[in-house]
Amino acid sequence: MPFIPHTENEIHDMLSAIGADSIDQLFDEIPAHLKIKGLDGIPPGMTEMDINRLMQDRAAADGRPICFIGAGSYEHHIPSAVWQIATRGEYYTAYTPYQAEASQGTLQLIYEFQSMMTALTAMDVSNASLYDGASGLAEAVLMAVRANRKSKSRRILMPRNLNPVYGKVTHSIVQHQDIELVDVDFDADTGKTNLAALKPYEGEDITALVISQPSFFGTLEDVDALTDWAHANNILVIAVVNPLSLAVLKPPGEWGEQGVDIAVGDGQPLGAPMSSGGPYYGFMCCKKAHVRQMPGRIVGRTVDQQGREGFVLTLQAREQHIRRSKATSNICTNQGLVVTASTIHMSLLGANGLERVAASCHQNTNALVEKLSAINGVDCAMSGPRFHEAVLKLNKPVADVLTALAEKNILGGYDLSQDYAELENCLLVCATEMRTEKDIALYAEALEAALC
Amino acid sequence: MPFIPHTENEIHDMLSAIGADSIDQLFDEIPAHLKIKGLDGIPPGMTEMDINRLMQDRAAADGRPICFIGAGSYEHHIPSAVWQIATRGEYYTAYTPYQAEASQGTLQLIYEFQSMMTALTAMDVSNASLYDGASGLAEAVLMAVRANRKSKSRRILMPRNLNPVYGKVTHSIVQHQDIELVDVDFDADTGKTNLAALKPYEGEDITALVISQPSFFGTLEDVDALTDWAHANNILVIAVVNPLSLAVLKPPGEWGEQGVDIAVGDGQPLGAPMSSGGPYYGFMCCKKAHVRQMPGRIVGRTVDQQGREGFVLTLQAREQHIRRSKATSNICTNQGLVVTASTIHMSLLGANGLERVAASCHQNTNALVEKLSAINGVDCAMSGPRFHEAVLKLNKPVADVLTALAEKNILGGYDLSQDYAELENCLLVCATEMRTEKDIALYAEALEAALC
Amino acid sequence: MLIFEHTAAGRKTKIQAPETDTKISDIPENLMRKTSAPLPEVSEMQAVRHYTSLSQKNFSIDTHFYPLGSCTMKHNPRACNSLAMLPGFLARHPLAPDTCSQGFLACMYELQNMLCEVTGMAGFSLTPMAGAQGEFAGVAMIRAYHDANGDVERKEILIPDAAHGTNPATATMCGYSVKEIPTLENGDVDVAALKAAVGPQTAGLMLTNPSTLGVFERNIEEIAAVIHKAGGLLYYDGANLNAILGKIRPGDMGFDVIHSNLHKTFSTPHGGGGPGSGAIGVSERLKPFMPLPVVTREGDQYRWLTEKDCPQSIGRMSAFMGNAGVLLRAYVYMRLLGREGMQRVAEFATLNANYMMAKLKEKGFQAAIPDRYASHEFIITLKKQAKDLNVTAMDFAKRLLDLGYHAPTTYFPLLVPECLLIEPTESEAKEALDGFIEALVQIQQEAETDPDMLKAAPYTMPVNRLDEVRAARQLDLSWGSSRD
Amino acid sequence: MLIFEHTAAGRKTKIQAPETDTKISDIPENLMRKTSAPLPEVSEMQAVRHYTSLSQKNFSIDTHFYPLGSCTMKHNPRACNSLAMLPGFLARHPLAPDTCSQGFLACMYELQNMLCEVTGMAGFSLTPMAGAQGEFAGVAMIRAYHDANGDVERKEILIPDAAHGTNPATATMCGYSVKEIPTLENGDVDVAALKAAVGPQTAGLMLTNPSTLGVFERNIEEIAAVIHKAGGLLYYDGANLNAILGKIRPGDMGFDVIHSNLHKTFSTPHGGGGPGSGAIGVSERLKPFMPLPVVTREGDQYRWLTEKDCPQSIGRMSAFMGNAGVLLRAYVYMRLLGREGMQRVAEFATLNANYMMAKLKEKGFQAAIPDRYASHEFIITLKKQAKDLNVTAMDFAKRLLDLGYHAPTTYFPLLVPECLLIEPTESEAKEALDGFIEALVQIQQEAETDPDMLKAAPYTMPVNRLDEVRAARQLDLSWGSSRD
Ligand SMILES: Cc1ncc(COP(=O)(O)O)c(C=O)c1O
Ligand SMILES: Cc1ncc(COP(=O)(O)O)c(C=O)c1O
Repeated sequence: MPFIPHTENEIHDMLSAIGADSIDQLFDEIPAHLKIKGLDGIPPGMTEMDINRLMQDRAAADGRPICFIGAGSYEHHIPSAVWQIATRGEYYTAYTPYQAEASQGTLQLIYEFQSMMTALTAMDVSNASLYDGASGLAEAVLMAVRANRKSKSRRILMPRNLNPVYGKVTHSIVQHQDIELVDVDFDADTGKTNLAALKPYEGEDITALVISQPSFFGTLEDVDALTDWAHANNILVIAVVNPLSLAVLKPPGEWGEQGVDIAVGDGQPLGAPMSSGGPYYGFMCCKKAHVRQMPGRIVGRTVDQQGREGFVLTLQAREQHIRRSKATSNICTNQGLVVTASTIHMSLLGANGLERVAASCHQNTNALVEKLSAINGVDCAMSGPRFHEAVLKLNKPVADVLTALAEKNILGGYDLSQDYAELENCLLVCATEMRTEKDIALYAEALEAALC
Repeated sequence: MPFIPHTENEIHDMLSAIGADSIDQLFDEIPAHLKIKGLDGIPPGMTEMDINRLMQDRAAADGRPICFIGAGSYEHHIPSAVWQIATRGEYYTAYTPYQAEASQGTLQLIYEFQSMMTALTAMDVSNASLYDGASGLAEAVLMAVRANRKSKSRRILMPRNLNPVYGKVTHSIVQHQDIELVDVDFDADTGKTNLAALKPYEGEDITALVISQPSFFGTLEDVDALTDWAHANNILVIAVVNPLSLAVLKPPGEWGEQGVDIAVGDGQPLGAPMSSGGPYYGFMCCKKAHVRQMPGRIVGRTVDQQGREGFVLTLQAREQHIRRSKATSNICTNQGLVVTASTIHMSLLGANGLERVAASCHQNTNALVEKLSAINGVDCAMSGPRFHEAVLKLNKPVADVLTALAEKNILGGYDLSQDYAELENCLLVCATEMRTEKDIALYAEALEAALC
Repeated sequence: MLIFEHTAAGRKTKIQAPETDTKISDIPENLMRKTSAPLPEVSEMQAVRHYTSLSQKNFSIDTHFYPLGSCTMKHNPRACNSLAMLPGFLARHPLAPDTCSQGFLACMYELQNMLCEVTGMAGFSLTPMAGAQGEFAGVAMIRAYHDANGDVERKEILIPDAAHGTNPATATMCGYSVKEIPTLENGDVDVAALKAAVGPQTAGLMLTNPSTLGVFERNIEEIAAVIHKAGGLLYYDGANLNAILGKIRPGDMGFDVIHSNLHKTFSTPHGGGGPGSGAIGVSERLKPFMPLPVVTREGDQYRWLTEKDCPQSIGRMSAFMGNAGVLLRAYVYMRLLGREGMQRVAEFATLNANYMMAKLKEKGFQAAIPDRYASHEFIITLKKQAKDLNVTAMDFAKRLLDLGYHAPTTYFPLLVPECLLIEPTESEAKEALDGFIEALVQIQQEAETDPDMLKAAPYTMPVNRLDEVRAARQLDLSWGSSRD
Repeated sequence: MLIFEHTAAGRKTKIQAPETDTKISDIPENLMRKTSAPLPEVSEMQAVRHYTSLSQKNFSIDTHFYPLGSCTMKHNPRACNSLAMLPGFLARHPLAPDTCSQGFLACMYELQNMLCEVTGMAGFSLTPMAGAQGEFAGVAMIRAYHDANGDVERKEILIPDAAHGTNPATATMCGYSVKEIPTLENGDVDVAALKAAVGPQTAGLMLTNPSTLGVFERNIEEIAAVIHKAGGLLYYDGANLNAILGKIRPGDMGFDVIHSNLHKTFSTPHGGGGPGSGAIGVSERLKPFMPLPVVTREGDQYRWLTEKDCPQSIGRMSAFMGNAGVLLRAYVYMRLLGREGMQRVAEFATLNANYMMAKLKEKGFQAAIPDRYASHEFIITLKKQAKDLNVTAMDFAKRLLDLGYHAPTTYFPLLVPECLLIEPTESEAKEALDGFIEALVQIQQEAETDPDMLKAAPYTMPVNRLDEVRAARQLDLSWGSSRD
């Protein structure tokens, strides 16, 4: 009996302690006609040896293409120590730290994580994580609606240069609460959200403005101007940021005169493998004034009866298990293990390490763009500053090109025409620090072949 | 500075505490003309990301051929839990448990290991490990010379059906101590050591007889008769055994009337991956009477000042750090981590699990032999009972056939003609529990092709 | 000591990042960071030592019996971890084309099907990233269904008072108001009250069965009929399927939608608070509304279904497809167990719970629902101890830590005073259950002889009881803030 | 509790073995086992919990400062472990043909070359499985060399009295008698005594430099000349190269043969007692005698050298090629460090040792060799404390455990009374060294004020001082034996 330790003798003794004749008797309250005999549709059990073979074959079947896709998930180097430690049983198999005294390991680690996220974002406080960046933005929108007491409109300005799936997820999650998500256009030449596009909302009742830095196109927004514009109009600012970029880019806590109100993003670039899309984690930081509107768990430092430092879950009155239908969110389980890994990751890289990773990604993408845009039929689609991702315009539909590249074991990027009618033949590319000169040369060669 | 935590400030402070001007000054006693400037022949350092790529490429370069070689190293299933736990920092980065109070984890584990080995071998005591099976046999020979007070000859009977490299290693190690290793022939039809071959030594002064069960050919010895013959002639018996086989075969402690005196073997089949030949571990068990002649570390159970159970290294007066030139062996570091893994492995499999693994290997090899010997030009070379390995006779030199098979991604076995002139065209094969029907069919197909 | 306190300014660990110059010259100064982020600067060894030592301050399944009710702290087979972390799976970009993803998609497809089979539902989507998100998707589908039928006046969700907090919180997020339904003494839903509450405003009912009181809802068919007759839909909070696996299926009971916490029943690890998976199953009529993406099979090829295929979908819950790594772990677990193994889960989880309840009753403890068999969990109420000895459930819980046992869930469900919700799971051996029972007996004796001692427990943990009030009042939420 | 005590008869964990029938019918009964081996029968969770909890009872580098002299307990980078355990390496059969082994052989070949470079030797064999086996191979080569020259009367090996126990034990195993050479107060070998001892019977000298006293042997050139002039060979016990890496090379000092403990200098883990690697390097004249196998490169192909290529080899030390997994770890470590990194090892190991020595002297502790710079390690002698306060080095060692530090090596080398041999290694930060120094100062104060307390230390470990005499007298070496 895999994973079940009972012996025949023990089963016998236990049943007689219960006073039941059989295990089946314990299920006597289930109406007989609803009881099933078994689960014929499930295959029989396997040994670990057999499942090893099956999974190894399947993992191998998907190959190891050279990846130039970013678009929200990035192939970064992760130190070996990160997951070796994160998967230690004491982290891996613990529950949410409800019994603080028996969970100081996880609690202190989360406190350190919160400290690292506030360090990166230059914000006052951080929570212990949300599911991912996209759902994190949805929570930020809901939070902004609670936090902006001055606004009644529940209207949120959403730039179109935001990762489109972040917009979709936000819509799915906030739509039932009378919240209106308003598209804001980007400048076709630069990919940026211009103040001109915001002009129509000046003086209007707007709850929050979302700013994505970098944008989905990799282009950089004038974050100071946008933030100041919003605050001047009593609009809260929600920053959506790539946390790795914050090693080198101005942190949202310093945008404009006052910094943003809420900063969210996906923690994947900080120690989570791409792994088909998850588990990653969403992080959320905010100004101290808004902390009681935050969703999710928060750890605080305190003292015990003897005055020793210790850590606890705090401000729980915001949460569903206390507040139920009045909670700030329904979130309960979050992404603890990935946060654990990420905290170790950040401590191993340090600020300097993250700066070098960011710079290296940026330089590799620049090199890639230079190399590819030298090819006939390829142009750089957007001008102006960008960070570690870029848009190229091809002389052909992107989908066909990507298929041709995949046959050569290259994942060439993300087809922007899927989401943006105006970006016909536009391809979003990214070369992280993991891409070598050789990788880039292979890409250039394959692209040249695919285009002619 | 990878792995070196010092900051410039700290270096400065430390040097001034020492009263030195520079780190270089600390090396002032090295004669100037011997001092080197650097290590130009060593490549510059790499980042972890770069070494990852290098090693992944190299590991991948060697492919994953389907393995039908045994010959002392066997591809067995190892539960995931085994190495995940063994590589926990507390096991992986601890030293030999000299400070018992701070090493109870490792010490108790070794005590449990010793208990498992005595359970498998039915011997009285076990040590904490030697390097591997081959060097373990050398140590057993030296130990027998010390233990057999009745014998002066230092002559050891070594059956030729023993793994030939075990003979070579034993020779390398014992040759300087006036020990004579005497070959004993095997029966050509059965691969067994017959009593007839021992006849000439009856009544002679012989120190020990080595018995390999199974033999290198997979064939099974009449262990009871051989053991009794030796004891009747005042000869100690050293058993060389595959520990996995002991799940189903008679344990050396029960061979003949009294059981053997020393049992050794290689622990690889109990949780160590093949990994190019090591690290494995040698195990050694013996009768209680001989324990003070044992080489290597031994853990004992005792009590602390409060009467609590605890574990310590014991009988250390045998060892080099106490006895120096009079020690039972020079061994110091042994194979602790592999022993750790192996102990976990045995606890996960249990007796029943090991029995099923052994039976499955045995049945797979039988199936393989049946399938291959049906091919034209292939015969079963030895008759009689065997365990999980077998000798086939081909109609061609084995070396060429193995090359042809390797090109089809199959490691076809071990070429016995390398070591045995009389076994021309003979091939030693093994199919562990990891080999599927499909693997076996592929082999048969490829062999048929190679032979015609 | 915090990792930040091991920092020494100027320490550089050059091994983990490329040796690039950190200079970026093509981004304007005003968009750049001015000073480095104040992250720790430690060596690899310092980080390894710090986080290894910290881990030892946790209780976990791998080290302790952890009978936390409603959380299903069962063994997490180590193979699930190593196979989900095979390099091929870890390196797969979520947007890799289907042609380079057949191995992964095959696992997801089979997982969907196995979940349909164990729950009796018609379709499954794997995208929700925890139970609460699964609930959200489920209730959003209920709403989408009513909307699609033009049935827009249904504004209320009914929820028994024993429900998990996520249920009412979810209903609110979906724009519903919540009406609580009381529970009877015997643990069943008060059907009379339910009938009174139901009406044309009823969008649906969220029910956990077996309930968090640890008993099977005997009137389930009647309840289903009442709701369905009123035009509402039935939501099954399947966070804990451990009690019914292979015994009874929510689909057969008449439920329209169910989420399953794969991090409970299907043994993906809790990781100190996640990641989880709240995969969501639907009956035929809700299929068009499932959240995306979902894997389908065409011929011998697998592919993702998207908005184009499913125009009525409630949309996406995550940037990609949910917690893929968690799903792979659940897949491996289900394949290891197979059909017989799954049924055994329910049998032995139930056996263990009933054995503990019987033994504790024998030792004088009071079960919340003493006359019925428990499901996979059961409740002890210490209200007598609280009254007579002034010793609370919390005191018992803290003292258990000293004796080497994680505490059961305390003070949930809210309707049982001074309660301990105990869930042993099927993977615990009798010896562990007996040890825990003895520990409770010892604490009961201590409560009688030395109640003050219990008030200050635990004694053997890294800290004793922490000042939670101070934590909430004098907020210290990050290293930076405390230095200000 | 032992794992055996968690056993319940009849428990079966069917997941880890094929579902074969255990019946084997083609082997005669008299060769078969009659009853199952009395191994533990536990569930995966029980095993995981048991061995996870046990591990927490160990001090280790990953959890504690571990300044064990002569053992080089430096950080073991985690990348070395994960890369040596890549599936491709683990699955390689040792007898796989060279054509399927080029990736692995390339690593071994480059490792041989890098070891030649750092030691200044002409050839390296990787096969010895620990330092002691490397010593054996080395001394056996010395013997083979003399034998090959017909020089068969050399029957003695000279060894300074500070040497590690493996040196004399090895000489004996190689059939030599041992003559000890005294060490002077200042830590140098007594060259006069050496000259008196050397003669036509001298096969060679085994020397550690820097010696286990933690100082560099200043007369090394004279010593080399003395031995070589007498026709003997020079053996370098290179267990600890940490002090000289990139500074001076044994080959340049005139040594003929050296072993290097890769599990010390090159950071492969000690694993609670191994596995190690005692790779062995030789000068040109000993090359023909190297133990097998050795990797060579021909064109762009690598292959193993065997007896056919090297007829004078001393033969094989292991069934295959030594501890391959350990060698891969050392290879990765050396590539990570590179040439500059290796030199830094010596520099910072030496800086750390000298800093600690200077600080401890300042605090009133007595260094064994106070007037010279230490190498990578140094010795404190507590003979004054023993005499004045009746507190021994062992008492200090045990009390250190309570304060969170592993004890240094005690009572070795034998010639310094009440000694602590302290080796901090380069990977420890100043904060760790300072903490350790403070702990020693605290213990010194305790020794002065409450010496009896120290006698019973440690207090915070799972056990306090264990009865070693009883362990050796009432032998209890296995679970089975104690049940008899
Ligand atoms: C009954 C019940 N419903 C819902 C949930 C919420 O699940 P999650 O924590 O995965 O969001 C839980 C788990 O805490 C639960 O026990
Ligand atoms: C100086 C010295 N020589 C030899 C050895 C023996 O090495 P090993 O333990 O690897 O056999 C050691 C290590 O203990 C040592 O420190």
